[in-house]
Amino acid sequence: MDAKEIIARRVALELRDGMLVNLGIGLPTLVARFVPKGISVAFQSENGLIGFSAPPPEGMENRDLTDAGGGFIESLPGAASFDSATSFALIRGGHVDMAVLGALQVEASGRLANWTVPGKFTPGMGGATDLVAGAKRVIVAMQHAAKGEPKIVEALTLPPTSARRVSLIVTELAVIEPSDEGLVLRERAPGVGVAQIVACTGARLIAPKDAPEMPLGCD
Amino acid sequence: MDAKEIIARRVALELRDGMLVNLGIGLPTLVARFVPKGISVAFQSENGLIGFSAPPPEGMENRDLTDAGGGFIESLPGAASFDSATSFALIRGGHVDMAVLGALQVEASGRLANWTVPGKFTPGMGGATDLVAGAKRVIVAMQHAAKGEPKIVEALTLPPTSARRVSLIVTELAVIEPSDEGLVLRERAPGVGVAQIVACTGARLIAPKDAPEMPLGCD
Amino acid sequence: MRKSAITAEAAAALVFDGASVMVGGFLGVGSPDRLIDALVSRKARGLTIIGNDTAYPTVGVGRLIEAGCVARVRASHIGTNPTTQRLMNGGAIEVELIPQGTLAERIRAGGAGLGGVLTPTGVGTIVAQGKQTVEIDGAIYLIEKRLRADFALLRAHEADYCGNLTYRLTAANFNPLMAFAADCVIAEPDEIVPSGVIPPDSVRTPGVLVTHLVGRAR
Amino acid sequence: MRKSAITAEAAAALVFDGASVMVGGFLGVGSPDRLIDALVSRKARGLTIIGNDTAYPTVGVGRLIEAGCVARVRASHIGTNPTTQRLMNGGAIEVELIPQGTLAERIRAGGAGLGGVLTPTGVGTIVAQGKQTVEIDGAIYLIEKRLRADFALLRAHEADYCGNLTYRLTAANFNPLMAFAADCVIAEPDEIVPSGVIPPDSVRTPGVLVTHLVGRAR
Repeated sequence: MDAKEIIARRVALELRDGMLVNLGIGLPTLVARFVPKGISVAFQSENGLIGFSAPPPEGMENRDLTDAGGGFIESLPGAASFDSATSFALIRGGHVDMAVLGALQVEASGRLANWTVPGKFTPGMGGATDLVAGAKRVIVAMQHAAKGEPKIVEALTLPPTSARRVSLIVTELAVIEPSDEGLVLRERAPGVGVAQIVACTGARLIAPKDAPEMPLGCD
Repeated sequence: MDAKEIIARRVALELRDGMLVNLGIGLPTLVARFVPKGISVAFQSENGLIGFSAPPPEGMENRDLTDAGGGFIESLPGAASFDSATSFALIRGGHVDMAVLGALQVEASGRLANWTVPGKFTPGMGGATDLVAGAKRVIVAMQHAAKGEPKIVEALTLPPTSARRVSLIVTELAVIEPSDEGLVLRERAPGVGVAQIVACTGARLIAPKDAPEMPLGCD
Repeated sequence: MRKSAITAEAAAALVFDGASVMVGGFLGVGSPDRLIDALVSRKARGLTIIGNDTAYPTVGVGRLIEAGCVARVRASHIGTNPTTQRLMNGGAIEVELIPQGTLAERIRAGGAGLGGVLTPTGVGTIVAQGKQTVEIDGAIYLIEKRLRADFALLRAHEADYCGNLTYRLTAANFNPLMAFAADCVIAEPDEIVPSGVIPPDSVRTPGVLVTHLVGRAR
Repeated sequence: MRKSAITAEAAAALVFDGASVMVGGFLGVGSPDRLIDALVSRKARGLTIIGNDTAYPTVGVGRLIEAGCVARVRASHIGTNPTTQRLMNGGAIEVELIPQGTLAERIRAGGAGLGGVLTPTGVGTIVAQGKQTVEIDGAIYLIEKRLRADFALLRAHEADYCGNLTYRLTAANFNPLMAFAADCVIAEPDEIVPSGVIPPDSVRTPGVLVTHLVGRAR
């Protein structure tokens, strides 16, 4: 199981029956593959659709039916399509129960940065700033480090996406919950020790020695 | 020809081909009967429809298809229906070319009052405040006096509907245009003299002695 | 995500006395008549009704007024209901009149997570009293605050098992806006159809917004 | 009110150099491809493009960037188009990045006669720089100003002779909003049908908003 699958599987366990969920482009999209048995969730794509899965059957792609990453999707019975203002009314208005996003950095206070490395690469915020402002729960799904550098830092060096604290950080090493007291280690990945997590984290971690092992959902 | 018909006929001559027009409840509704030959206008009803006429054929009434006064209507081929936010986006956004409203009073500056007689009767503004704020042209269609009292007054005694000056006032006696200089008499009704109009008007009128006679559209 | 339908009576029991309740409809057209009947039957009291108007004494929201269910009204127009007028003048009902387009935008803002809207409507009139104004590029706008409610009672044309709604002609009016702006959204459709019957592009209110569907009378 | 259709070339000739142009589409899905081609062919220059993104170098708005038609971009995301990124970093194109939901609301406000909207999105970040804030019932909101353009170029699924438009699935995106917010609205439908073929409840953009329809290629 690679890092991305660990992350996607663990995030999927945060899903609850009946939720409306927005998955960001890239890694978060994988979460859809691991929806736990017996629960039913609806996915929203911010380009204007609720109720889809991917990919569509080969040869059945429709040029007017894609997700927010531009990939072809299949609408499901009971799907609803709408324009961008309505889509963000859903997002900003708190109608999305959970948003899963990638991040470049998350800091000790729980703020994330994910849309610009000033002077280097600025893809833009897309829907991220609205999702972080409006979704009921915001989960960061990201690898613990990038090129050996911790992505969880004491203070952001990149511009924050929102002033809001995210609900949970899930990496291939740990589940970390931002709180008033700081970042709390909630779970460690199978076979990963607390010391290793602390060493790979650039911010102070409230790390109980007996942090339980991450469940990953069994198939 | 009674007062209402004179007013409706004269207002109808303000219609231009291709206009989107909103007619208020009551007298303004009559304007639809006198659309000049050879021009095509679309009517908007603020409860959510463009493209209708009234009444529908007997026995064909649909309970989900009425105008803003609650009367049954007939949608025409090419009609479009929409919710109240969209309807007022059309109105406030300047997409309605002409609104025709009744008034309780209009004052020398061109402001109108039409939704409350404080302490006596307050039907509410409905869509009037938005129509006066947003329509490209606002035409007041009303009888010149009520119970012998002039409705065109030097200064409103009722709360104004909007700070905006209306484009034109059409009564059974005269066509009057508010301007920076004040109210200008543009036309007089057939058989009505300038002196009579001045006598029935409670505000100073800039009244050229040779004001032309009102055209009323011939069938 | 499939929903199951409840009765109008069960829905009316959820709407507690004193609640703020958005009710769709324009002079009764597009109002949820069975829900209104059920509220009258259960003798609801002290409701704050938010809607375009109070229709007529025997129609739509007017029946709630007539039955003594209502303490407060926020609407754009009450001129068609003499009872509302009388109760307001007598102080038995509190009425706040709001320009129709502003009412629509305030409800939309409430559902869309916006604090409010900036509108030219009402500037320089008594509608502006007590409200902040902002100048933007030389024009003055009123700050009109978001509006939300405990409940939204909607009438729809079709619903599917997922709660997706369609509306018909001028019966849509405020219903699609209110679907976003209440904690509990109860929709009374004319018909319920299986998921997939309403094409995605025909849905006007996504089912995720609908808390309860009122099923057909049994 | 019947319209007559014009060609994509005639439409592109209306879009003057230096104009501000809203273009519908999301990564090219729902973008008016024939209009974009015609603008490239006529070598349009100095355009300000307002839209969600700049798609890919060979797709949608990306082709306008690639062909040197664009001086300025207002979008929520440019990460899929390396050319935009390169021209921005080199100073050849000016890019203003706007949160996607804010972009949608600013365009909607521009079309709806509102001065702007009050949004929580971006509060406490660089998005808020230079913008007014307002406190409403204890929460802070940014004042985000209305956005309008000289032209809106839309892709629709069906149009009828009156200009009424429908969209399909995720190809709607910004198109219905832009239809309200430009002085000249040009729609490129996949198909044109007689009036009455699109039922009133299926219309997503009332034809009164559409200045020109682009007819089928001849």
